[in-house]
Amino acid sequence: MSITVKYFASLREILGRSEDSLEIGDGNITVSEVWKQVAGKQKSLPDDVLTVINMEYVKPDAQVKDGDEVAFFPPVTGG
Amino acid sequence: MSITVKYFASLREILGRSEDSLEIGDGNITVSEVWKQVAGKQKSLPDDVLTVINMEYVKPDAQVKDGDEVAFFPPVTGG
Amino acid sequence: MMKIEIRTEPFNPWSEIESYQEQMQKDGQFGAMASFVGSMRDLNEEEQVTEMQLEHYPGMTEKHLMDICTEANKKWDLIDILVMHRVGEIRIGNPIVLVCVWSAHRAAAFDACRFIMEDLKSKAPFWKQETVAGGKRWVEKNTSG
Amino acid sequence: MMKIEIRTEPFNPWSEIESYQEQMQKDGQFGAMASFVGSMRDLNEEEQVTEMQLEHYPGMTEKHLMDICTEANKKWDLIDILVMHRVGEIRIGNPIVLVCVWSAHRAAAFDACRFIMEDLKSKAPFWKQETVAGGKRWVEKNTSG
Repeated sequence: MSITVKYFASLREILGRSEDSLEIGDGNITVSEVWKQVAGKQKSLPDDVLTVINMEYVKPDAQVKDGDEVAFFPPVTGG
Repeated sequence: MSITVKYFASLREILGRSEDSLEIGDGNITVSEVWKQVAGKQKSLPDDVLTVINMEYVKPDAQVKDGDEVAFFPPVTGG
Repeated sequence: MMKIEIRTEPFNPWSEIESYQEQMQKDGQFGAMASFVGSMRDLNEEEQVTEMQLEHYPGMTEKHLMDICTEANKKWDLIDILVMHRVGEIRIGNPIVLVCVWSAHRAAAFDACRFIMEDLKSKAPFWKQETVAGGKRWVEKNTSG
Repeated sequence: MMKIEIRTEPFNPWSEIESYQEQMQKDGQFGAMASFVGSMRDLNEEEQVTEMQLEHYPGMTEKHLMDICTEANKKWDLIDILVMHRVGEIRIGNPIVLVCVWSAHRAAAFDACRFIMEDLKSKAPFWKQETVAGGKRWVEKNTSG
């Protein structure tokens, strides 16, 4: 399955890119497992990183489906 | 002593005037006694009438002094 | 800082806020501005209202509003307050009251704006007389907010 | 009813409210309007700030703000809501956010305006990067209101 992964703000700077397109063979993958794929296998998801699927907040153990847009970002600071 | 007494809104209409100037012989008079003077001796101060001396809210038993401006009015409805 | 004003003619709350804020010259200091505008509705107590007269106690109104703004300034860390209130003949849709509070952070502006409005509604000496189909009637009581 | 808008250029909150209210054509229906404007301060965490970049997640921002306004409309009896938020390069004193709520009575407007602001601050996907003497830094966290 193929998914898009987006990064914002400081996380985008740390990773050095704003987006990844991933092809994942295994159809069973959670958001936190996507994080390990993009951040390096040994890095687990930091507690303060917010996790989103298709523009809705989700828990890190939420399942990702084919075609989903996943996003990771730091605490929001708008307003 | 001489005092000014003002009435507003529905109270002004009921009394048919907006102001009285009173000369009071006895120097010891409360706001509710002023009311009896202006509204007729037998009429006691209605519970919902607000009482003011010199533009500050006071209790009906507050003492009035020479030169004071006393005011009576119904519940306020501004804003 | 604060400004209290009683107006006998219609006013535009947005241009009043804008010009007051300009003369404050505090750009960069305030991070928050909370405001409230109360306007005349065409309906009250399930009756059509066509017109309204707003009476006040000149002198006491200004004094009372000044006192309440001074109290708000003590309770919260505020930068400025603007309060305007109409008296006289009000037409449907006309702004009646404007309360606007500037502060560095939002909680103070929100809290103080509401505090001033609630006090104004319950204690400031204004009275509304509405014109309805059956004639004129005094509004008897403000509902609590 | 509601309108959500993300702006890339400076905006004047007062003329935005005024023109939005005009096209609503609800004069006489709303008795209350509560608004909040957040502006850029020149000081944050005791450091002089000279400039700010505001980043957002296009699409999710609008969706999230729409969801929160829909929730506010369910919780309170509202007439209309206007939310505007800047992104891009912000200068000192520039308005960043505007939340404006119209209702028949004041409690709903006050409550909903604050509810939307608190949600926006804690959940809407915007991020501030400030320029201070030492360079650029990401604002790490919003304080709770």
